[in-house]
Amino acid sequence: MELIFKKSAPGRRCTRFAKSDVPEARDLPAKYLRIAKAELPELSELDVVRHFTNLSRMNFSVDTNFYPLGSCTMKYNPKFTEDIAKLEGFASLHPLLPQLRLGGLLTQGALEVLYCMEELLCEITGMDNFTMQPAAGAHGELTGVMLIAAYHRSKNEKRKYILVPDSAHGTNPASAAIAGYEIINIPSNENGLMDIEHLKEKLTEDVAAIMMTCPNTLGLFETEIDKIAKLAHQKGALMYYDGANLNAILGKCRPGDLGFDVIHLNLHKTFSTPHGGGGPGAGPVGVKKELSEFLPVSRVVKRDDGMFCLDYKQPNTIGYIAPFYGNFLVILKAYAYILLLGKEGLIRTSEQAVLNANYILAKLNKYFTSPYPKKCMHECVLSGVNALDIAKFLIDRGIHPPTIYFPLIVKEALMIEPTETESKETLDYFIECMIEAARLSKENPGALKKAPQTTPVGRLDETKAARDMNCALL
Amino acid sequence: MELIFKKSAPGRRCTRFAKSDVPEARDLPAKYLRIAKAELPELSELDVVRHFTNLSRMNFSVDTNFYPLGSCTMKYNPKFTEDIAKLEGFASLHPLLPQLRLGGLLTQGALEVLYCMEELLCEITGMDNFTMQPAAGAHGELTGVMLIAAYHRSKNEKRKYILVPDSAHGTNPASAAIAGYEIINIPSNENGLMDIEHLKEKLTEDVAAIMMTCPNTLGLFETEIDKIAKLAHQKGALMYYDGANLNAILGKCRPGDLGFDVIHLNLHKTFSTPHGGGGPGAGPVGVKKELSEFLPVSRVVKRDDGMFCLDYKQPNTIGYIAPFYGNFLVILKAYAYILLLGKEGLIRTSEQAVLNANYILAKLNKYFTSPYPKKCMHECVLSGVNALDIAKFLIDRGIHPPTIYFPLIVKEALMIEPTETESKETLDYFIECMIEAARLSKENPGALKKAPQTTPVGRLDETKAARDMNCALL
Amino acid sequence: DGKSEFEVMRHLKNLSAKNATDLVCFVGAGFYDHYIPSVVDHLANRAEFYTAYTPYQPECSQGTLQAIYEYQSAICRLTGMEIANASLYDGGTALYEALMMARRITGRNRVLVDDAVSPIYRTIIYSYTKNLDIEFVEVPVQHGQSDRAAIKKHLDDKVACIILQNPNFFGAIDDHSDISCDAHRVGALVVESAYPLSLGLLKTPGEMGADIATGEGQSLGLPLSFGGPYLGFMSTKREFARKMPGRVVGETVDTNNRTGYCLTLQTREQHIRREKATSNICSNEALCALRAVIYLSCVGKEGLAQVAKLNYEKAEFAKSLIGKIKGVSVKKNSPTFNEFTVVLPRDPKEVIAAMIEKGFAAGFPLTRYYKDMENYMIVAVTEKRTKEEIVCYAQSLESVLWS
Amino acid sequence: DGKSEFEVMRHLKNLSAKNATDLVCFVGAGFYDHYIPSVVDHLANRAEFYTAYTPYQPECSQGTLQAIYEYQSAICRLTGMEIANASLYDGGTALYEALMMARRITGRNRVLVDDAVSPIYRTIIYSYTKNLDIEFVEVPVQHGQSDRAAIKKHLDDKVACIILQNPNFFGAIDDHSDISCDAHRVGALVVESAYPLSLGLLKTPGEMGADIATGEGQSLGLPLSFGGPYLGFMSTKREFARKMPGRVVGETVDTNNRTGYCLTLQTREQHIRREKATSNICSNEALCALRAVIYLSCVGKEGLAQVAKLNYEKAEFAKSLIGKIKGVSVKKNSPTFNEFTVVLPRDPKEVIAAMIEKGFAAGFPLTRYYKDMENYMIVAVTEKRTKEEIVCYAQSLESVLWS
Ligand SMILES: Cc1ncc(COP(=O)(O)O)c(C=O)c1O
Ligand SMILES: Cc1ncc(COP(=O)(O)O)c(C=O)c1O
Repeated sequence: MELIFKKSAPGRRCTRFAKSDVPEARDLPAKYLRIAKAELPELSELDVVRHFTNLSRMNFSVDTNFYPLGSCTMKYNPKFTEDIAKLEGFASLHPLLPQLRLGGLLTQGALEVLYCMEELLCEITGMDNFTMQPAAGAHGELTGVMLIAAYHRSKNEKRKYILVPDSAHGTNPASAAIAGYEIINIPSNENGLMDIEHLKEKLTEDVAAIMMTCPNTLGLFETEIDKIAKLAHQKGALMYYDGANLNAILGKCRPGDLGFDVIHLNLHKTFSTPHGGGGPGAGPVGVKKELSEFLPVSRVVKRDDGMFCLDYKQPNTIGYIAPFYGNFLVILKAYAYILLLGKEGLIRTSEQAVLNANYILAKLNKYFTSPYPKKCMHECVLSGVNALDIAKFLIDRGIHPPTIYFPLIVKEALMIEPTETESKETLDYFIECMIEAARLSKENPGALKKAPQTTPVGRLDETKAARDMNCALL
Repeated sequence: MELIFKKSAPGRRCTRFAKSDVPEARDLPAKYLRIAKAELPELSELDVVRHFTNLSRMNFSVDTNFYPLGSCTMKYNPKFTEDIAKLEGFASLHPLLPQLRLGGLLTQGALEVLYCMEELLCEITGMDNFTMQPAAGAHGELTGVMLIAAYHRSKNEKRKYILVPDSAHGTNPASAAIAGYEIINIPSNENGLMDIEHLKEKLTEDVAAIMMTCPNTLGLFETEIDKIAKLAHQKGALMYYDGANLNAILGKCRPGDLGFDVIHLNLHKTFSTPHGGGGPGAGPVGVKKELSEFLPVSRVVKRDDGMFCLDYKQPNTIGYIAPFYGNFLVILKAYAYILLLGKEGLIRTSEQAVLNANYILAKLNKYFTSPYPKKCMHECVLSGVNALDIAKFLIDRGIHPPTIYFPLIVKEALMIEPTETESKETLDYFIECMIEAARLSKENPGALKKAPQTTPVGRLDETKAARDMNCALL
Repeated sequence: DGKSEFEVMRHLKNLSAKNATDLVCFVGAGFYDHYIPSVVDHLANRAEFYTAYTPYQPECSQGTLQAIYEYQSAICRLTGMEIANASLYDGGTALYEALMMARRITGRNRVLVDDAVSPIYRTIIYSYTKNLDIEFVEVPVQHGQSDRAAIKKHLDDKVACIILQNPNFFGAIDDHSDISCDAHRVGALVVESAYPLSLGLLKTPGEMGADIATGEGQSLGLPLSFGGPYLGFMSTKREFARKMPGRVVGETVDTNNRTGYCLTLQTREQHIRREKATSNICSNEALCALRAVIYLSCVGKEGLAQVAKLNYEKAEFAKSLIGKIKGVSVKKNSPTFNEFTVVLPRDPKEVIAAMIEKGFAAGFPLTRYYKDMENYMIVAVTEKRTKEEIVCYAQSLESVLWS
Repeated sequence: DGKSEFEVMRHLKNLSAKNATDLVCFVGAGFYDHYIPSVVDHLANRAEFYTAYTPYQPECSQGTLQAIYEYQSAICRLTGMEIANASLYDGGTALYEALMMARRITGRNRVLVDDAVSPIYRTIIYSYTKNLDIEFVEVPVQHGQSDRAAIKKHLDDKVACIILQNPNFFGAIDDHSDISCDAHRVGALVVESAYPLSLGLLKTPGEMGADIATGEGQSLGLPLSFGGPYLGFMSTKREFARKMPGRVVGETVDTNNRTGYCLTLQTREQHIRREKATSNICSNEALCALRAVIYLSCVGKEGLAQVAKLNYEKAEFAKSLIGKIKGVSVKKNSPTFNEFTVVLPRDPKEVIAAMIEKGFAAGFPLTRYYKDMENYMIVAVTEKRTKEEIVCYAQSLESVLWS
């Protein structure tokens, strides 16, 4: 579709503001003014609406398509949580209000949401405290690593390394590196789990933490997780839990009970807030009580009289990692989701998520290489002949492709996370398409190469994109 | 797509209700109960959402396509009016509240909307009073004809006929017939206007009213409208104005000033409330003061103390034509629209609507037969080689076809109403497609017959539909 | 002159704030405060649905067409009938259309009307037919239900139809099967006005032998909206399809034999038949019908039964509390669904005013329509009312009456 | 245990009602009560936008991709820069990313920070860099604007960048062109944190010679939301593109030479580069960026200028009234946009509490962040504030102070 800037016509207006009801003010000195008006498009309301409505129609999305994008938990998000996030008492609330005297009284509902959410997440994960502030999973990781650094600093230790399995999500090493650590990669063994011997080798007193995802990105539960945790703790290292895959174990086991010290959750994955085409998310971080004193300020506390307020007096805090209290509206949606499901509902969630993934694995096992052919947790990883071709073929069948070429340690990986909200009928349709893709990739690979053909554009020249670096119409 | 009933799977649930918090009640006697539960589909929320979201994507609509459906005024509707209709104080208000003592106090905002809307419509049309109750244009017509009958009855006359031009919308004769009148059709002359000689012939003292649309469905303004009105009034007949085409004359002239006694408006056309895939609309009826006493009850009145209340004491009323006060939320949106535009905006509306139609007429004149090649008002009627083929061709170009085969008096009619909200760029694209269609229909009519090809289904077997009468999955 | 969106919005927010938003609602009388699942709004707000119009061009309107076909199917399943139209304006005009249809089918001009049919609807049908040659016979109620003997007395081969309602305006439930038998024996039709949500539980018009079912669809996912837009539904037997008013969608196939949907039986309609059409209706309540089918898909088979049962149980609970208040009696001659008749020791109009000050819309006084029912009011209790609210209602009523 | 949608909704409506909804807002401090055109919500609520994820598969994500490309273009045009990323979490973390980027580009470790950069953001950048080897130099403000002399004193070839903000936290407007010149002379970069709505009127970071522009996009169609989700934007010069953090969408062609959009420069990112990535960011604020580009499309070229002017004029009007109140002075050493500093005769904390009781969120006390500014508060006035509200504010302030 034509770019919106090209649809501009001088003089057209969409939003009109009320005429000024105050006296004209003296013009600002010219040196403070921009030379020419910003070249934004001039459009009617219809122009804007038709443009973006038709753009939206060029997307696949959970509401329109099966979207088994591995590691992203593209579950269906109950609609009413959107309504809640639009309630004026939440959506229009100024974040500085609780920092004004008497203003806190007028934010009690919002603070209660944050407080209750922290309690719920502690209960779900077995941690002692949470900060709701991180805006996404990676942001949570960075916060978590900063907490780990603060912990060691408080012990007057300056440890240098963080250990990360080679199956880890890219954000883990990136977050640790950005926080100032060096990364040591731990390879996976032939079962797709952490190679403990290798771990032992690297696990020195200079290691600040091990960052793990459990189940890992192969969809496998680390069977020796307690052993790993014990080893780490023996060396004074902390255990970090990347909670992106919590959907697999909700209500079944708690990272806190498995020996983890720090955890981040992806509310936009496990707790069902929509992914927004790439965000916003929320990545709350939970810690065991030994680390609570380091949590970022402010902290929401409940006074004896039942009032909620913000506590900034945390001498050992790592400081401020967000302007306020986190992506509040995202947290709010997740809170509503948890209340809706309740404990039983959360347990059913993980059971169904794991069942759905195993159903797919069982049905597709014989058509694809399954690098680790055991049972999986909430997602399974298959290896295709050509993952990219299969992905594009699925698009033509109305299915959003699985995550491909990740984890990096599996060749031609197809990482499939069906989630609990999809029906057997949908899974069966997906399985049927996958089998057809497998057949075609043997019998007629050329046909696959032409896919997708039903989309507004076919395969794109990504090299040209990177070379031209045309990233804005200036 | 598969029918929603076929997607049902036993045990699946979308909406869950709270468990009962009251004691169990004794079962109702079996003879009052249905034998088996209604076979509604059993679905998850995702099933429901994906089904209807994907269904919606199979529609053309104003927000996604140019939609120049003649006589329907498919203008773009400002989005904020949708928000207003969702305000709880309007959307959740029980209509019986003003009929309870003290309840009226709690509906003052809603009653004010109705009252102000009546005043605005009087000002816009030059009538003396309005009832907001009719739910659509045809409903307004029926109400209007009932008012006409009551008027004549009050004069102790029982007139038998209503005159309707052959270019009239089908609802006009249908409404008059249903109300108990016989219809006399008046043919159009070679200029597409009412044949006055013929009219004079039929215009006896037994004629209750003449129903006219002005501009008429050919998009032409009846140049002798004052003469027609005078003739009618001389015979004691009333003049009825079908206001579906008011968009053409907004702010330019007022039916009340042209000699009309009764008028209905289509708020869902002229006043920009969305068409909802076929409704709801609102068809308020305005009358000159001689007919005000017959208006349906209740009437919204403003007391001296500024309070609004409902008046049921209208001895000569035609009675109750709706359960309450009309399609309130539709009226509300139209009210917001009128406030947004103001007088100037309404005038610009008709100017632009007429300009757009004439632009199309001027550009397409040489490619199509224009039965009445003068200037048109808000819409133009062309005659194609094969209106149906052209319509289907336009679909493949992403344009909703004009109204076809209407008015009946033009062969292969294409009735094009672009409305004021469409840009020149859009009109040019439409013109380009129409010219291509005209060319193809000469050079390669077979190609046109295959259209549309870009839609979920091609041309449908309508005969089979009527024969099979498969109108429900039982 | 013109105003900005912000100014108009502010003005209308102010007006909206002048209306009640926190009255606890026990008023029904045909229009009920039911819960609307969030999904209904989200889906009905799809621009492709609400900014389209009547699907004259089926190839680019399959969304609307299939949804209407599904709506028609759901209405048939709900009412136990064979064919339904795409919607009429509201329950009252639907009833008017039904009697006009009965008249067309039978060629007769007399109509029996049960006195317990909503007086709001009865006034409507009388208004519309004032210029027509129709004779109405109102049959008074006996112990809150339809009076069989009186009906029989009036039933003969002059009668086009008999109009009934279940539950009736007093809230009473009935089984009209015997009346249908009697009517059919003399060639008269039975028109049953139904409360669709109650059909999660109650005997259907079809099961009772009705020929035409109509009613107000507001309970199926439509907000109360101060009176509209609402949804008139109509379903009937297959044999009467061509006499039915309104748009109808049918299933068919395209040139490649793919299933598709289109408007059908259009030769009954005004745009083809003009003055000979079965009705003048053109724009209808399509978006409301869409809401209804989405609502019915959301609650589903089990949910509709559940919500109907909740309504029944909550009303029974309310009855039990209200019946205990000194001087107040609850009418018990027939079972009820979610609405019932209460006799107060004082003029209900005053009592209702006093209850409004306590935050309740307490009920609807019957005297407005039934002159001899001076101290009567009808009270409705939906699934949205909590036990707490019901208890509080009863306490408030007692205190209004006795302190 | 689990609850029904209706119950959860009721619970959260109750909580929501405990929060302020009718305070008239004069608080800014970087987060403003601007009008959001209705269209923004309607379009951002399209399910295909908000239930999709990062557009890894471009063919079935062109909607999101083109929208981001358009967002990037709009940000470039707004800030006067050449390339922008697809979003960062918020204005504070964007500033942190900017300084990390400057460090990568220059290989230097000293950062000058203007003291009038939002203290909310300054605390953030200090927190993130605690474990890193970065030396911060805070440069105090001179007469409300950046202190040229002090900056010059600290500028040398050890400095990675200097961080500025316009308008600054006190509301003052500046032209930082001269500082950019000085910085570039020693090879240091200039990072400018901007208030995007003010750029309808004010000199752009690009025009001032900044190398990296960042800021909080909340003013572009995002509700205040009690602190989030917000939108960090970042734009820079083309030469620095490969050092920029975050997702970037680029234009390209498909196999049939049709224009299309895809994620590009991914080799900078964590999912490819892991510990060597330019940032760890993965999920960002895409939907907020979508809102911003819709907002900017709605207001357009003229509208943005108009709304910026309205903000300026209303603030000037408020200044004129507030300045007349006995004992109150408005800081006037530099021009301001829509926020300004007021010196009260009493502790602003008390005054603000008293104003809350009168229905106003009156401003933000500076002493929270600037110890020596005890009686100072900043007051923001947006286009939403009517003359009436401003007059009433001034009257209330006077009465709080003097009666
Ligand atoms: C395993 C894992 N960890 C971390 C992340 C990063 O989370 P976010 O995208 O919210 O920053 C992801 C996201 O895909 C993930 O799958
Ligand atoms: C000229 C004319 N009159 C009357 C009507 C009937 O209006 P409604 O569809 O609202 O009943 C229409 C609708 O298309 C029309 O175009």
